[in-house]
Amino acid sequence: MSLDTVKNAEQTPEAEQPWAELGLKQDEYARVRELLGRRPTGAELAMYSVMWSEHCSYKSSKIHLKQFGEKAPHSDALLVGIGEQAGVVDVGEGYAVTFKVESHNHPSYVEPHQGAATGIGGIVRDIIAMGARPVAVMDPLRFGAPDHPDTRRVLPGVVAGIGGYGNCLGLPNIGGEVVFDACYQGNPLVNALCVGVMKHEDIHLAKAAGAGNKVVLYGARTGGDGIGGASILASETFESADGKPAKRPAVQVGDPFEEKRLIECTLELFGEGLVTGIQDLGAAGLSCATSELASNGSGGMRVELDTVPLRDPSLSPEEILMSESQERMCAVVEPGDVERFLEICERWEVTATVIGEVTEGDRLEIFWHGEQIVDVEPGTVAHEGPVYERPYARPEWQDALQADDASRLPRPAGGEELRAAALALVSSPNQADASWITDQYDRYVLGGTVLAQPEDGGMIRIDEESGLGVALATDGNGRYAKLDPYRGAQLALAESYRNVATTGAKPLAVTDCLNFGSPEDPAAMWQFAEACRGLADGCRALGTPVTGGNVSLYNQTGEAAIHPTPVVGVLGVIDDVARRTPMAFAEEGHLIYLLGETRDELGGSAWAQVAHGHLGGLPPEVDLEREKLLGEILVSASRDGMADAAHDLSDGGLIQALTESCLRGGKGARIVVPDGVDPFVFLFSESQGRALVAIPRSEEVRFNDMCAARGMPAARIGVVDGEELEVQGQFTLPLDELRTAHTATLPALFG
Amino acid sequence: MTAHPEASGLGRIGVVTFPGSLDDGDARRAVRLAGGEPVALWHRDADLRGVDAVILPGGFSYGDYLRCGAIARFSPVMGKVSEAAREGLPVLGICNGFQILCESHLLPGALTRNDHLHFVCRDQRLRIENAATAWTADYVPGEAITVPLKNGEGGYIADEATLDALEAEGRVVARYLGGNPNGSRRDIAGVTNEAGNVVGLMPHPEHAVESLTGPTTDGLGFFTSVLKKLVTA
Amino acid sequence: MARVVVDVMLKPEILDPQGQAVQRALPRLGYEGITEVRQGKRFELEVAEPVDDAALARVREMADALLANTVIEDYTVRVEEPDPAQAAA
Amino acid sequence: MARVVVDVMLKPEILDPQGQAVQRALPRLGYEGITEVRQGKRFELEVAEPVDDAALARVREMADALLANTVIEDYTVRVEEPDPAQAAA
Ligand SMILES: Nc1ncnc2c1ncn2[C@@H]1O[C@H](COP(=O)(O)OP(=O)(O)O)[C@@H](O)[C@H]1O
Ligand SMILES: [Mg+2]
Repeated sequence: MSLDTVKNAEQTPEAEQPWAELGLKQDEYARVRELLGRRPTGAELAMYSVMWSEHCSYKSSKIHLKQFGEKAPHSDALLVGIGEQAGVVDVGEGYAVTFKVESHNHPSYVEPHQGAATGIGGIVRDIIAMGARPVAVMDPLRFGAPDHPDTRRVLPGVVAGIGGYGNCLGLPNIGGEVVFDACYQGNPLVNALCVGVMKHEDIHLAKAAGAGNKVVLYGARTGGDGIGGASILASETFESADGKPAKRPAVQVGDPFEEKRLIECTLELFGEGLVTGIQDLGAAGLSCATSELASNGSGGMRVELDTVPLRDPSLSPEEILMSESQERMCAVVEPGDVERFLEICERWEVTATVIGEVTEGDRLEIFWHGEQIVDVEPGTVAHEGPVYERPYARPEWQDALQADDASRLPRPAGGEELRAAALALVSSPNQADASWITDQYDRYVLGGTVLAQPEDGGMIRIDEESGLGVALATDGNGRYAKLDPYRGAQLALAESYRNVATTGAKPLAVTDCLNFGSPEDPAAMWQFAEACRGLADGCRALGTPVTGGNVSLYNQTGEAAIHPTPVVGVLGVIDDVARRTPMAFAEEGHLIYLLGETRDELGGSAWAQVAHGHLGGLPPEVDLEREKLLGEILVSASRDGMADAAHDLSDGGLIQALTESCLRGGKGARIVVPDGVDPFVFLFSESQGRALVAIPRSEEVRFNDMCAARGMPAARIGVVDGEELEVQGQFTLPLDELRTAHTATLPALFG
Repeated sequence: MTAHPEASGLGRIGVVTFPGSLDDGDARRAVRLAGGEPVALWHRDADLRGVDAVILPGGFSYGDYLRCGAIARFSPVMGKVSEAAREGLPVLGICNGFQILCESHLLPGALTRNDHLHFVCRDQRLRIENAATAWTADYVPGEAITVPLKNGEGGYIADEATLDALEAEGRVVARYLGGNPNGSRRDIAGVTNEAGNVVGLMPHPEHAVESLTGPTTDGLGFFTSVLKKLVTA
Repeated sequence: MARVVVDVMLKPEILDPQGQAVQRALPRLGYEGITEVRQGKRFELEVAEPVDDAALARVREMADALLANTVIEDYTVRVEEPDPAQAAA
Repeated sequence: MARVVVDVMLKPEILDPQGQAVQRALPRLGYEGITEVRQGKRFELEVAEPVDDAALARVREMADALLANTVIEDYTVRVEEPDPAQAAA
């Protein structure tokens, strides 16, 4: 077996290289040769090919994502903006919070349990790498048709994976989404969000500074995980001893116990000030960690690759560089601190090895048994990947889709039909109670969970003395985005923002996971471009900057792409979590107010889907000024103790929100349809900028005055009362019947 | 027990952290809220630092990969805990801690995979059956409480003779109400040893000590019980 | 009545955190000299009819479809001779 | 180097929900005629030294102390002949 050294590459410029198999385009390979002034070695080729992949380089999405920075609203709260592994937001009292959502879609289709588990593992390491203690996770999920046999394979596996990993790490799961739609059949979306807390002074960035500092790799030993691609290199250019390419697993298996020790160990290392720079190992493993650490710092880096502890001794150096073995971190440590660093790792039974050091120059140099196999300028690997301006075009079917308005659909008339439609809606898989899933997640661990599913947002107490806390929600509606991707992205933002404000927290910042089809398809690329534009404009209007996120493209089987699915996470802050507003109607006699305006807006609605299997027309209008005002009203109502409960209106409209608040509190409601309003529209429309609040009678005047003074439409529509949900003059639904309908669906499908 | 140099008086309750413990912080908070002084113990400690009682918290010690609690049982600190427990030191094992106590044979029986095969997290009603143990004296016999339950392997199991003996000797500490969440024999949620100082409990009282973060504050009684006992001892 | 045993193990190249945890624990308990531990599953199936080739083929199908996750696991199927001790019990 | 296999099964009188779940799923997948399924664990231990009686006795101790919970589980220990296919890889 011959080693492809730098020297060898210089001497054999014409050697054939499997760049195409590794996913590089011809011009990309030519560019690598140009950057190096010679052909790359096998190891260099491995590094460039993974780092220049769509997943790592964002080559198709970069030009659109730029807007998040360019259009970003000014925010005093932003401590670390877009571009780091995760953004950092100032939440006051010296605390900073970092949060990010990421996708693990494809791996979760191949092996649902492990794919979803390692998705949680990856996002949690991102958060630790910022210097923060992870405090909660969330899991926005999308599956194919609920009754499709493959959904029975994917969903239980994904849920068990997320639960198995997150529960074992001891991170409460405080929210997420479950959406079914046939468009996700071969492309389920498994997004995962993690939020972490630190003190301002603890923010750590991924950079390697200070010549002579040591590079320490710690955590799991490196195996052949996720390097299907790299084994091409091993087999084609460097045959293994017996001439056969070794077997390399395409599936990564997570070890949450290893990650738990990694978290505790890393936090102790931070606590003792032993970490100068740090990077998690995720996609592209060591290739990514070494090149990013080196290019973000001032100096160069030298790595002795044969010191990397291996799980599989047959790995070639190329494979070691590309391995995506989970539960690993890479730190830069001052020489005097190395001993203590290793001691703490030993205490947590975490394997730690010095694999190299920061050097004077500006090169990343990697050696294997004393021979140099990589000599590159790290920035060319990490940051100077190709950038594409992919062609995009509004698909020609868009007009027809928008013209196919939901107003043509037959609507229920009269109490009996409305009642049946209500039951059908609240028991449909997308609107049904998700506890079959969420009961598999620990929401209590760490003792800081103030709100969790099924509340509008999850809320975590940060400081036990002051009661300072944060709230988070994630939302996305692929049906809306399919009808209009620009507006769809803003609708996702608006809903997430509204969910956070409903809990009483003030929305501050945004993270997003953009799940789309193939960037090589101009229609999908147009959806992507429109969604980015919509989200960037929306964030500017709401004053909530995007701090980070993730792009997942190629969610497509053949010609069939998923609905464009921008998932938006919003983070808010609340001074005292004791002031939180829950969603439950808990007190008889409280007055139910509907905030906002209801219009005849049923395009893309849950009703259109449930009653008619229909998707067409335009989604509801967005008015971000109104969303902002609604948010202020909800936050004031919480702070001043006016509202006893609040619940935002979103898919499913008023009837869905009433059902959830009644069932949560175990109390009924008597509702009056306002004069001149069509009962069907009143109950089922999905007009935005609305929320329900329950107000004690003693607060009614004050609450009304506040709404009037600020110009917020507020209508008293009923009262919390009894054991039934009654829409006067229309129908009555006993809570027991409602509860059975709402809760039986998922257990029947998956139990 | 011999006096320990660190002992500052009564009410020092040790909470052991094993690799993979998760609810150790919550257990310490519960001790604090109940008026005691929590003392962090590490699994490699070969000394209990003179604590007056020990809590083995919930979590996934050693990942719970082999069997829950099977590996933690062999840690140095457990050697000391076992010794002290046999001499009467109050010990409470919650969830994973209960599993460790069974694996250590400080309590009879074992905990097996939930009969529905899923991890379950929910607010669980319980009936306190034995209000005479070191950890339940602040409850009234028959009192119903609600505390979180969260586990994947919470089904209590023992042979019929053992179960009969537990019932006859009043050693069932708590029973599930409103539906058995995991297939536990005879709805058993917790048991005690003959002396009543060692209690194992599957649900999590330490998550029900503040109304803001728990479903109730019903769990506080476990911690106040042992603290009172220490004062009057 | 016959018993067919299906052994399901993670493929050799797949990380086995369970086996690792056991292996790491052994020296602490004073057991040295075990260089690797892998943990898998064992299924014992009681088959009503005589186990001929066709029956074995069907068990193999079951293993493939349900008992093993062939993305990450391998399995073996074999007939087990009745253990006289068991049979007596 | 030799491989010792430890099989750990729930005692017959102990309910096995995992095995039951498998058994219930089989007819739904079209497999009839399996009257019972029990699911247990299989451990493969690679032992550095030759496996003589003393070594086997030690593995038995490990099984008793750690690999099985004898309150609810039984175990068997046996040496496995090296699989030639594996050995070559
Ligand atoms: N996969 C999941 N994991 C955790 N929580 C979830 C998940 N799916 C839904 N939830 C929770 O269930 C509740 C209802 O979800 P949803 O109807 O999507 O809320 P909303 O309409 O307010 O966004 C929310 O609290 C949400 O966080
Ligand atoms: Mg909501």
